[in-house]
Amino acid sequence: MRYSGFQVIKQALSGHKGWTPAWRDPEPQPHYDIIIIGGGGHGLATAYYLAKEFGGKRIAVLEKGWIGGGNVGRNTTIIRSNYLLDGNEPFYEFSLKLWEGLEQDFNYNAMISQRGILNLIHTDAQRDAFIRRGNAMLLNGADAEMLTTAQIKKRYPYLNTEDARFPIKGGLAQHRGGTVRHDAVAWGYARGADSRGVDIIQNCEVTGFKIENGTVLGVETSRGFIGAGKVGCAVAGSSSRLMSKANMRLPMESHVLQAFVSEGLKPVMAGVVTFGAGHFYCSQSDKGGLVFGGDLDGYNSYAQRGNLPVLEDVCEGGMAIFPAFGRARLLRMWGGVMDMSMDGSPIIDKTHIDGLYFNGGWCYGGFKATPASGFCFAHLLAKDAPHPFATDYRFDRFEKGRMIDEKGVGNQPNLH
Amino acid sequence: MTQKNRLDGGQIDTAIPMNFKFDGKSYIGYQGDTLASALLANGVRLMGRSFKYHRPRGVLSAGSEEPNALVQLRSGARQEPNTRATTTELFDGLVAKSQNRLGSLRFDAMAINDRFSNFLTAGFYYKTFMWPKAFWEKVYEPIIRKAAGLGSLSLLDDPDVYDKGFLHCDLLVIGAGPAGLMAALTAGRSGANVILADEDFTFGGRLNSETFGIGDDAGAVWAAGAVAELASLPNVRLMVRTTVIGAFDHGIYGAVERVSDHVAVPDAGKPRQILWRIYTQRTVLAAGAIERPIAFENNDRPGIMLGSAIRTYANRYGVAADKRIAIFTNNDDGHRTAADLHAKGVKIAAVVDVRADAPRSMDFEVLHGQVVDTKGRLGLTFADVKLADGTIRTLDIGALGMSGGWNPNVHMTCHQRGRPTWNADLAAFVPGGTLPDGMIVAGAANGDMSTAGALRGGAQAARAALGLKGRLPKLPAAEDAPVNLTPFWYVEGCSRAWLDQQNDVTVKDVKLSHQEGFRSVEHLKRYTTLGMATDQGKTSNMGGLAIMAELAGKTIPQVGTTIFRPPYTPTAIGVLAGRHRGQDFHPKRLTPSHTWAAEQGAVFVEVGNWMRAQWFPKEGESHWRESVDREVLATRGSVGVCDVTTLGKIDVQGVDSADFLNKIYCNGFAKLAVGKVRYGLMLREDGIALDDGTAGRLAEDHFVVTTTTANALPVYRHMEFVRQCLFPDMDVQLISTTEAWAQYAVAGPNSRKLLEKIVDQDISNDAFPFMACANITICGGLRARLFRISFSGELAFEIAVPTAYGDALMRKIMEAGAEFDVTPYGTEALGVMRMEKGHATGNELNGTTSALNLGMGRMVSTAKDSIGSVLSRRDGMNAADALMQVGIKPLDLGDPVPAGAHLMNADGPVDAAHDQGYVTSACYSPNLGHAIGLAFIKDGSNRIGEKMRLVSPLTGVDVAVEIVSAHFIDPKGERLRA
Amino acid sequence: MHDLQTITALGGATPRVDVFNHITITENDGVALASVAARLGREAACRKVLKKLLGAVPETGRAVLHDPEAGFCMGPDQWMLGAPRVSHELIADQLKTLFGDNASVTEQSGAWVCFDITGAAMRDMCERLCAVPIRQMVAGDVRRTVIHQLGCFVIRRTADDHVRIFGPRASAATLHHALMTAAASIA
Amino acid sequence: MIIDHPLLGPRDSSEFTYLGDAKLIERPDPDAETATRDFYEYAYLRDNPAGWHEELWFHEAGDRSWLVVTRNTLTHEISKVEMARDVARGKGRSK
Repeated sequence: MRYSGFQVIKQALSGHKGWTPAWRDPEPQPHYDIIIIGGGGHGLATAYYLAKEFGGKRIAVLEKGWIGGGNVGRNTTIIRSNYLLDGNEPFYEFSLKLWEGLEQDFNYNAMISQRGILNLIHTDAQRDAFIRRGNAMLLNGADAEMLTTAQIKKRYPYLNTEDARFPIKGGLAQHRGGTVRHDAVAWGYARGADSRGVDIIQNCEVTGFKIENGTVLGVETSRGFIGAGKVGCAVAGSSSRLMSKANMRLPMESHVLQAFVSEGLKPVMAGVVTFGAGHFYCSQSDKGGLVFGGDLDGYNSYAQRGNLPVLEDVCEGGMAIFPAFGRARLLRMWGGVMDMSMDGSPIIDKTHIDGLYFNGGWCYGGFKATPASGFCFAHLLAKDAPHPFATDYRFDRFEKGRMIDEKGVGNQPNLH
Repeated sequence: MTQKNRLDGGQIDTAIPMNFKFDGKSYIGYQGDTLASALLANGVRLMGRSFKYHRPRGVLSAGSEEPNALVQLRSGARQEPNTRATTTELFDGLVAKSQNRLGSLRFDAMAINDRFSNFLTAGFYYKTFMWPKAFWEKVYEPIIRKAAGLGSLSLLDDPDVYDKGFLHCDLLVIGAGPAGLMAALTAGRSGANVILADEDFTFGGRLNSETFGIGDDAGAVWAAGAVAELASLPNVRLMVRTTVIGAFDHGIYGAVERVSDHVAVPDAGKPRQILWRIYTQRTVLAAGAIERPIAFENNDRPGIMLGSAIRTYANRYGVAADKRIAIFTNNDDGHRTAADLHAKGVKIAAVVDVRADAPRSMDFEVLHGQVVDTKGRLGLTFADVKLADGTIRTLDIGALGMSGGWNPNVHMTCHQRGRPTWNADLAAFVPGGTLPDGMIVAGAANGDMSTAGALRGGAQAARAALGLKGRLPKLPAAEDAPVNLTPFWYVEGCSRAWLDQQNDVTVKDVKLSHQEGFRSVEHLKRYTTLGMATDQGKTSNMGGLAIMAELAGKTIPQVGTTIFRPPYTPTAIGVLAGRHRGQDFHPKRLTPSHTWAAEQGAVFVEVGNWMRAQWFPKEGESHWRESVDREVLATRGSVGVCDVTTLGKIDVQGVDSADFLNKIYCNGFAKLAVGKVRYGLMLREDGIALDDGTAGRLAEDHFVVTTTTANALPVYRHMEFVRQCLFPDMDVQLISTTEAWAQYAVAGPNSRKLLEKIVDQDISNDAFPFMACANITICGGLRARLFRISFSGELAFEIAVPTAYGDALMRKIMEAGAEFDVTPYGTEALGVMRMEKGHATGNELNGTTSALNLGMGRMVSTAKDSIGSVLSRRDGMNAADALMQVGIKPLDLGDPVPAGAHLMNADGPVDAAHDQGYVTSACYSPNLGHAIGLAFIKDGSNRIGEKMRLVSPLTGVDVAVEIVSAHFIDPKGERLRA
Repeated sequence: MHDLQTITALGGATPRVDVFNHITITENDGVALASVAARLGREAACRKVLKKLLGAVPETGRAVLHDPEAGFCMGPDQWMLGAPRVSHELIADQLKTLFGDNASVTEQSGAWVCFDITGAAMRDMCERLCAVPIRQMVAGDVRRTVIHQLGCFVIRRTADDHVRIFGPRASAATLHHALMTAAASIA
Repeated sequence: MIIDHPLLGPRDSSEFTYLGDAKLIERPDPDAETATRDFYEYAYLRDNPAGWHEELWFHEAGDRSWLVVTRNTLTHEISKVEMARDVARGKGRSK
């Protein structure tokens, strides 16, 4: 069924009787050409693009719980392409361009709204680094603008510029950055993939791989063995757990990142603001909640919850730049399990096992990357060659000494 | 002004009247009232509007679970949006406004949404607003955003202060109802350290809302007695107005004490609220239970509330919800409400019970039936009751109590891995799964619904928690009625029956969600927004679950439980930040010469929490560049002095110190002679530069290592890691001495002459050559350290004295240097001089640069093992076109050289694919008379003399430059050896 | 003899004293400090010297409040020793001669600011500052903890209402400000 | 979280700085034939288990000890805390 304003009115007038399920609930087939493990944003997007762009047939997405229940449903919904390094910026700009046409593409309103993202600058060294970054963005065909404190004050008059411990010396803005209704991304891709014949199989946990002389033949699941020509893994924070079933150790740690939302407030923030001198970033949802976050808790964790010190640290950062938020109330806090890689950049690559492909290591850049990640992973699965924008996301870059380290903190995942 | 619904009795003090304003109209309430009870007393039922349809809203509850009666409390900078009227203590002069309305509360223009509700069903927005593409951001979204949210922030800085605090106890008791009080008494009498916290402003919990007794007293009287006894125990801390917001790992709880929210303005110096971090061994959760509503057509009108709330308003606050009241119930508790109100002389129109075998009463009529619809635009006027025989009976009432049974308050049990389990007798979830460390649940929160059960449960929980032996002491007699309930969630065939009253989620929406395949709890919540309101679904989730279960042909537990997340109730961001805002956000570090520098009018800049003098403006200097240029020229011309105390200093002692430094630095230190200093480069194990600095050898077994200001901490941590984890048997002792010594760089051709006037020893070039170091004395005896090192490239020394003498030494240097016109210089001049010499700093050591990139590839000794040496040999880090540090000068000497600009080949495309490198740092060199820069470019060492294009599209720069050696001044280094 | 004058950590010529209801905050400028770390394999010998000097070896989490020298344990085989500055300005040199090759001695006098908190509300105030279990601490108990993001030593002195706080000297002003606000909010 | 320091007793984890997998103690032999490969695996590859995990914590705001903490990454339960220096010696590390 095609969604439209007309459809909504038509259904309303006929008592909403005509709405059908957004996606089917099929039984697993014995064999698929391609199985995608992970019904999160990246997995669903991969299946969607495989079916839509690469003529993929007989594709299944296996999800151990309910689709969209992982990081795509528990993030702070920001999209942007303000990266520095050659290996990253073209990929994230590709992703942002895909976001820009996504809703019409998959016929679902994910409320993509490009109200801009602003990185505040507090020191001269930071300005130098942001100028280098802004230039890299422009040289890659993305948008970037250096704003003066006065220009920033005009957008956010209540920003603390008077009594700031770290004075604001300007900011790097990307006006095409913004936010998206995160759940809708998973649902939109699922619906789009389903309508193109992809089987989305929920409550189907992969318990092992069937691998014979170096080739993957399928997966063992909680619902029995399912054969496959190719298997693509896109399970974010669970990557190490899953790949260990294929005896692989990954350059990766799983860490919890907390996110926070306030009670609904009348609009005060247009775009996204990030505060580099502290650990705080914030935007306001279309429902009115201030959606904010900061640093990782910092220790390996698979528990989708964090602790007090980070909550306090984040709110301290918030009060440092937005002292007017003091009387807004935190409504809910939660955590997501991040696949933190050793250089802060992802991996989209074949494994040493024929037919087994991997997508992960997104750190907390995963949500904004969803479309490009799905597209490039689909490309790799379909053509057995990396997509031009994802050529550097290789497993062997660490052994070869070709890290893509935006933050420059080295093999210390919790600092990326 | 008469309070038309005020009854006799209750825990309010009619001797203390209080004036307050709601939506500009003045009312009077009493000490002990909440804003909600006072408004009800004054006959005000309409208090707000719902989120989506802007339906009229009144109070639903009498507690912190309230989803409807949210107001904007106070005004000006203290304005608080979304404040629950039901928990707001009345104070004299209180001002509140209703929220989420366009126009007045009575005539809200946005109420038009209700007319179109049929089009605005769950998730409708996902299906439309997509065409034309541009319209989403230009038209649709602005309209949607305008409608977003409930209350407003003032957008003025929060004028109040917040504290943080830390408490330790053996037992934390959460909730001071019968179970909590009994637990605290049991534990307190045993001598254990107890904290009893309750969110309410009086202890007692439900006992304050009920009429039945404990022992020979009324429940509330017994509670007061218990509190009095607890207050007399030194080992018990009573925390009223304190909400425990979350259970975190290993027995750490967050709690917010509202110190000043019940007064107009906090006393001077006193916090508005305090965030307590409570460390406890054991916890008794006695958070009680929350009554649930019943879904029927138009069950959301002002006047329709929880039966228990009506009882609370009558018994505790002496307020009748209205003059004509009916109850709609599926259990005996509804009848209790009717009985209490009847006893207070309030007319009970009827008790409508879904059960055929419902108890009868002499005092009021009990109807076997269901409420099928209601009327009343801004407040309930009529309710239609469908009787068992199918006939409709219309009740003329202003208030209707809903009693759907009670949900144990399991919120806090879910904060870690607890997953509630289903209890069929209560038709409710009770605590289950793995509870937070050391937590025991007691009373109604544990499904023990009678008062006697609560007392018993509280006592037993405390005894279990503390491992108390002996037999349970006799407990006072109390009501022990069994729960008598027939599960009933919604009236057959209802459609616009509200489940989530704040977010306007109705039975119809849940049905649609099911129809479209959003059937798991998580999908239901996210698709319909059920339970996403400010009460986190405390009053709405169960109804939604029950309906979804029926539609899916499953049991409620099969559909799933709903997990609660911290905080227990919404918590001010201000209190979570505490004192850490404004200038107090981070600590400041001041150097020993700070006072002196301030006297000179220095401009300070932040570096790693240090406040460093950036430059020292002189009379008549209008631009910072004038000051910096003067400082640079004066230093290179004669002598300058700079406070370098902020550099990290680490004292390394022990027999194996030299071997240890050999591991830490990629270059060799074993053979460094005593009395000498050497530059050293530290790598991370991945071969990337971690930090650089110098190490001076004061004795065979004693080195002083310096780090960059910003890296002092990580470098010390790294050294301790290498010492303790990698080479545990090396005899090495480390301690930071960064703040123990005040250190000044004295640089320039006249630096030696100046210091000779201060230093007691011979520091001639022969006695104290370049890279010498020594313990010395100055001014006739003060212990000091002298290093002949140079960052500026001039003849230079760094001299250190114990910190307390730092101020005196700086003044002494200025005095002794007067004849050489000694010039203090700040970090800017320091930066200019180091760039003129091509020295790397933070901008170059950016975490991605190897020794090779810095042109120090050869420094990485292959003769010995050091941290990072192996991995720095990887191909990728030794590529032929690896970035190399070079110098940059503009071809047209008037052109700028901005840091952050990228280098392109002189002829050729300007884009990322053809990027050759970038400028790391840049400045104007007053000595050379033009801008200079340090840059990393591909294969840099082989491109000296090459003409290139320097572009910064972001800042509009595009100039021709030449690649030159990074050593702009004195490349042979003759000056520093002079 | 030299003529250089010291200033206090708060920058004054003389120490600062602030008096509130039930709380007095006194900047203590009179303590000379040096750290002593046992050399590898010389731990026993090092402890022997400590015992001779202080009458007892400060064990983990404890201080020996001895006169004129006192000391507390900083970490494994590492101690901080203090004495009146007037008599022990050269404490590091004096200790070096005492310990010889048995320990590494480092002057610390300039690295710390010292505040004495006294008064009936001392415990309430500590609860607003840091996570030490102040009500359980007895005389001679020492805790290293964090106050306003600053690593500090908290030492329960002999008097029942007295606690001593050593904090990083460069942040003396920040620490003092934190003490003042805490004192004001419990006053 | 609370880390029960072997010498100091229970301390709030916010006093500590986290490094990661305790295998970082087992620095490979730099002179081995396979040194480059060994160091790559040492520096970059992790088991990253969902369950018990031995990890390194530094008592930054305490006694500056490095600790090996055995912690469950699913539940955050801590079963063992040791001085890293002892663990390192136990693994045969010396000078």
